[in-house]
Amino acid sequence: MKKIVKVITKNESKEWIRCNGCKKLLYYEELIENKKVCPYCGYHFRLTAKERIEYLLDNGSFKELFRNIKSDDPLNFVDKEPYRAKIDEIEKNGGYSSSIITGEGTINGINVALGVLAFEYIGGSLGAAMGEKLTRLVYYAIENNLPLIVVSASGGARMQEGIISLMQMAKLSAAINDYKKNGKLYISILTNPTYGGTTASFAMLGDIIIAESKAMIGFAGPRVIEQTTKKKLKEDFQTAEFLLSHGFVDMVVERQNLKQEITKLLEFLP
Amino acid sequence: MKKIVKVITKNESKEWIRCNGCKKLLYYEELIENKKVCPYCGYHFRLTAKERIEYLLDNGSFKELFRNIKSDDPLNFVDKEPYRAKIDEIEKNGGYSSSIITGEGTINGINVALGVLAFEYIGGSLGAAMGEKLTRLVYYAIENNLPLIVVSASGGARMQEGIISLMQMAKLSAAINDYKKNGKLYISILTNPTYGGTTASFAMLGDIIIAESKAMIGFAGPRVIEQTTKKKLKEDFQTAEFLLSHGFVDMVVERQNLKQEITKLLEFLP
Amino acid sequence: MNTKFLPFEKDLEKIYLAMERNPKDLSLKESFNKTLKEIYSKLEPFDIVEIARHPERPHSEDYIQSLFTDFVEIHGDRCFGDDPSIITGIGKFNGKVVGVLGHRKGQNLKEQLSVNFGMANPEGYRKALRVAKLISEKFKAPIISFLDTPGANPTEGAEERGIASAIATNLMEFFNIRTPIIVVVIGEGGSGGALGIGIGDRILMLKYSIYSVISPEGCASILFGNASKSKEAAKSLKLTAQDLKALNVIDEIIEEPYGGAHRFKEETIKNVGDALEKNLIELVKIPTETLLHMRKEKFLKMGVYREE
Amino acid sequence: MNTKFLPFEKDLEKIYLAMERNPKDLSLKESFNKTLKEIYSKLEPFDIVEIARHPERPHSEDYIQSLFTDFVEIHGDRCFGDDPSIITGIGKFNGKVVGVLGHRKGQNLKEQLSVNFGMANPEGYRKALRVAKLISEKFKAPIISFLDTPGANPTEGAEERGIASAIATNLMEFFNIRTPIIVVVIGEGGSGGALGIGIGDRILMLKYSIYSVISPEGCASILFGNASKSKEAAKSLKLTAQDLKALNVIDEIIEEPYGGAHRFKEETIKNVGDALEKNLIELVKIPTETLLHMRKEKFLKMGVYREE
Ligand SMILES: [Zn+2]
Ligand SMILES: [Zn+2]
Repeated sequence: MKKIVKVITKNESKEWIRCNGCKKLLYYEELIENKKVCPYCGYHFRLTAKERIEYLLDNGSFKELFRNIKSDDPLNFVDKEPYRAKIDEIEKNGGYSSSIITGEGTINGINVALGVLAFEYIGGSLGAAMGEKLTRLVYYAIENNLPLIVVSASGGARMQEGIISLMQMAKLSAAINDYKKNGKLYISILTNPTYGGTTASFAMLGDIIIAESKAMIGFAGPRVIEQTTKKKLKEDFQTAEFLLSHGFVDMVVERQNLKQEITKLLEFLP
Repeated sequence: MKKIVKVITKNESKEWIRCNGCKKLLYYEELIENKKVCPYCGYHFRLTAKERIEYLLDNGSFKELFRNIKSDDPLNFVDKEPYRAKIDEIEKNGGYSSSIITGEGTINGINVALGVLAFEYIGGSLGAAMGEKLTRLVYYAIENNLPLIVVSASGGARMQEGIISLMQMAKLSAAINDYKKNGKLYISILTNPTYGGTTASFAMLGDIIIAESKAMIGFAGPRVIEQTTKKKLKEDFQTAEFLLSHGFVDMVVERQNLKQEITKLLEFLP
Repeated sequence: MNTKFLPFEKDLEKIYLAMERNPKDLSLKESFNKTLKEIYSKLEPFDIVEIARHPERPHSEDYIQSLFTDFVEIHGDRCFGDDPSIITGIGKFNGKVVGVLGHRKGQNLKEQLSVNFGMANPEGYRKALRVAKLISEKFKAPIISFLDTPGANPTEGAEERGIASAIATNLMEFFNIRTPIIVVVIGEGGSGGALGIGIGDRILMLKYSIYSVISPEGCASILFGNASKSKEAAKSLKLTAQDLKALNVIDEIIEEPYGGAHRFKEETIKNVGDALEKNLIELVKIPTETLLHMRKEKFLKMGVYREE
Repeated sequence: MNTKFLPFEKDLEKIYLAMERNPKDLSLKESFNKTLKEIYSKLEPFDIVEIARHPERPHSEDYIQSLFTDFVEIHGDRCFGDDPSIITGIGKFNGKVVGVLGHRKGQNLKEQLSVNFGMANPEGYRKALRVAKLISEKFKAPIISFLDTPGANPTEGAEERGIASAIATNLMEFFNIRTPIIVVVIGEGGSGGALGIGIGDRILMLKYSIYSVISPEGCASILFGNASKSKEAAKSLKLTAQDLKALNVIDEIIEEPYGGAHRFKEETIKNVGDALEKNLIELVKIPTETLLHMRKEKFLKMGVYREE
């Protein structure tokens, strides 16, 4: 898996990127080929939702669903700027219209329903559009008898949607309850970072929960906890490995092995 | 509840008994009237199965069941003496034939199926006779639509019945599983002491688990644990109150209030 | 009536102090009541946040004591501990058997500390689920859940023992509780910590309680970049009972006298009791499968989005 | 073959040492095999206890490695921790999907320490139940459980976190697992700690494994008043596979070569594999409700008592 990567020390260019883990400079093209995992220290760079889909599904197998569901502004929320202006602008600039991509595709030939949170859209936060898209995906998976895979990357609730965002936790839990009662397999994949209302609802409800190596996962953020308790946190606090040893994830997997491990599980299905 | 008890310091007589808790001398007759709870320190003296039934059920309401099931000697077990000689001798001297009394009766007018472990019969240990009697009681309760109450007082498995004793844990758990699947209420009452295979099977399977104040309850005995870990145990280790704070019993009740608390629960039943 | 006055009650406090100096001046009493009504007729959202957090506001314990008889507290999650921040039990409400869940906030500093100001640990949520199952499966009784927490406990211990997992499990499993559930927000409905015992068939809210995805202070600090913007944040968040009713997130607002529940405990508790009685009567008539279907549909339809 | 010799193998050890001195003397090899067979033909119960505890005896990990392909280990109880003393997962056995549970004993001192010599904590039993449910409900696959433990962990922590409750819950809930379960005692079947993952449709036992309510040492110390009476206790306890078969507690004895599994790993593992295959084929044919009824009846009828 290890690749030869030239390291320059003078100047960073667009083609080079500094690793957040070991601080070495990595050649971007080769980092991409390595699924954005640092070949030196194993640091997992954050993926866009589209990259994630590309790495997880068989080439060209993805069919997007429920793209027509888009963020709205239930509270007419205004902080420094109106929330509506923010979501409109992202859309106008060719970005997403919600913080999740939902659809169907194959993993080594096996059909799955797939939802991938887009951290690049307002921190992958849980808004009503995500709630609706993921809910529809869940029922789509029930109707079409598909395993359900959701890849999380989220800062938590969408504050700008206030109580409506909070209620998405309940809504998605209700949907997943229906899915599970149908005896179907839901695999939840936690990537860096997964926090707040996302963790405390669908992300922790997987029949099997897989965390990507070294991903940060929790409910309250480390800063809030340090402010509250006035104590320094353990070094591995809220890492994937920490959650594994505390019994909350079934396995921790390196990104390079993720597709293979999921394939094994899917092949075990009757 | 507090009673006037004369304290003598010279001589103990049959009529006086020293409290295991506060070491005061108590007048036996008055101790009995106080349900064998020390009026000074609240120490709960151990009860015989018959006393327990008397304190718990309405006067004269008890009808014993399955008395014909008696201990046997599946292994032809011999330690310092043959096990068969031991059980025969207890029986010959007018004692029990197993470590549980099972039957039916009323608690403030409400019909219940009741099993009471007899610590005075080989430490209330879980032998095959107890397994069979309690199993029959469970199915009797299902058939007759009765709440099930089991009062435990037991050192654990009946070693002299070897693997047969161990299997009673499985047998009773199977029976209670059937009982619970019928949607019926099983109240388990833990009294001093409840240990080993008794705790790790039916005693911990109550829908509601009530522990008598200060009762010692655990799986491994404190001596075994101290020998293994070479550490001194906390003062309240394995007390009813310890189990309450660790989440394993629903409530801790003083013996004087036990019948009343159970009555409340039974009256809540549909 | 030596209640702690809230910041927006300055005028009221002045009159109150005058009343103490001139106890025989009845016009002052009249003026007090008039001012109270005036102030409470034009409360800002953040004023309501302060009322909802008033330490003398009746808490779950008060409702349990006043509205239920023969209450038996049930302890423990059968796994790790017994969290005092959530009280669970069974008792009789107007003669009918009901299960009760509620955040416990405590009445004085010692109690507040012992219940961690109502911020529950994972074992609290696990206990609540266990007891809800017990009540519904064995006693076939409806469940009443009182919400009043700043939020789940934000500590290392809570994270280590899976606060997110515990809340998530409750959000899912409460849809499988086969008896009616009435949720009442009586004070602070703080985020996931509130919602963790907040799934139900009817969601009621006291007039001066709040329910929000984040505290106004937290929101101000994160989105407004300035913790002092709590008042603006409170307004933006739409966290009052009136807002939530308009958003169709709650079913009913329970009336609360001008002056707030902390001034009028009995009246407020009676209002809550009446609302519970009315809703219980309606809910127990609904066949179980219909009830569960409606509960699910209620939450499934929550959401405001564009469909283009 | 530099295996640790057991106390009853003194004669064998002598020949072995002679063989080392005269490696070309083939008669010694013959004599070794003859003595091995002689010794193993008249083993006392306590000898079998020692074989069952031999550190080089194949453990759950060995069976998993040899008999299963594509094994995926599953971790955690979703409540407190991940107990390494019990391994759980899913894999393929002769091409068929199966779930696997097993005590983990470790192959060397470091491993033995890290898995606490196979003495599991409450979270281990909770993990086993969670995984058994997952396997049966979602993968509809049978479960194979390997028993090999001196007993549950006798520590303050295990008691604090409810070892008795965890075992009791398993004893009950495994009767609700809706796919076949085969239990194999491969070494030490130590009391409740073994039984906690020991409920199944078929209970198989390797010839030189043991299954007992208490260790011979514990029994000697309590009932014989003398810890040195372990051999007598072992005899009285009827803890060998042969005894248990006679008592109808187990279904089948799996053959083990003279010399024991620690000398003949491959052959022993093959025997276990064959027994599993045969029993699996039989069990998967049984309709689910019949299977569950038979599993229950199997344990309900265990017991020897007088009925007069
Ligand atoms: Zn790096
Ligand atoms: Zn005393």
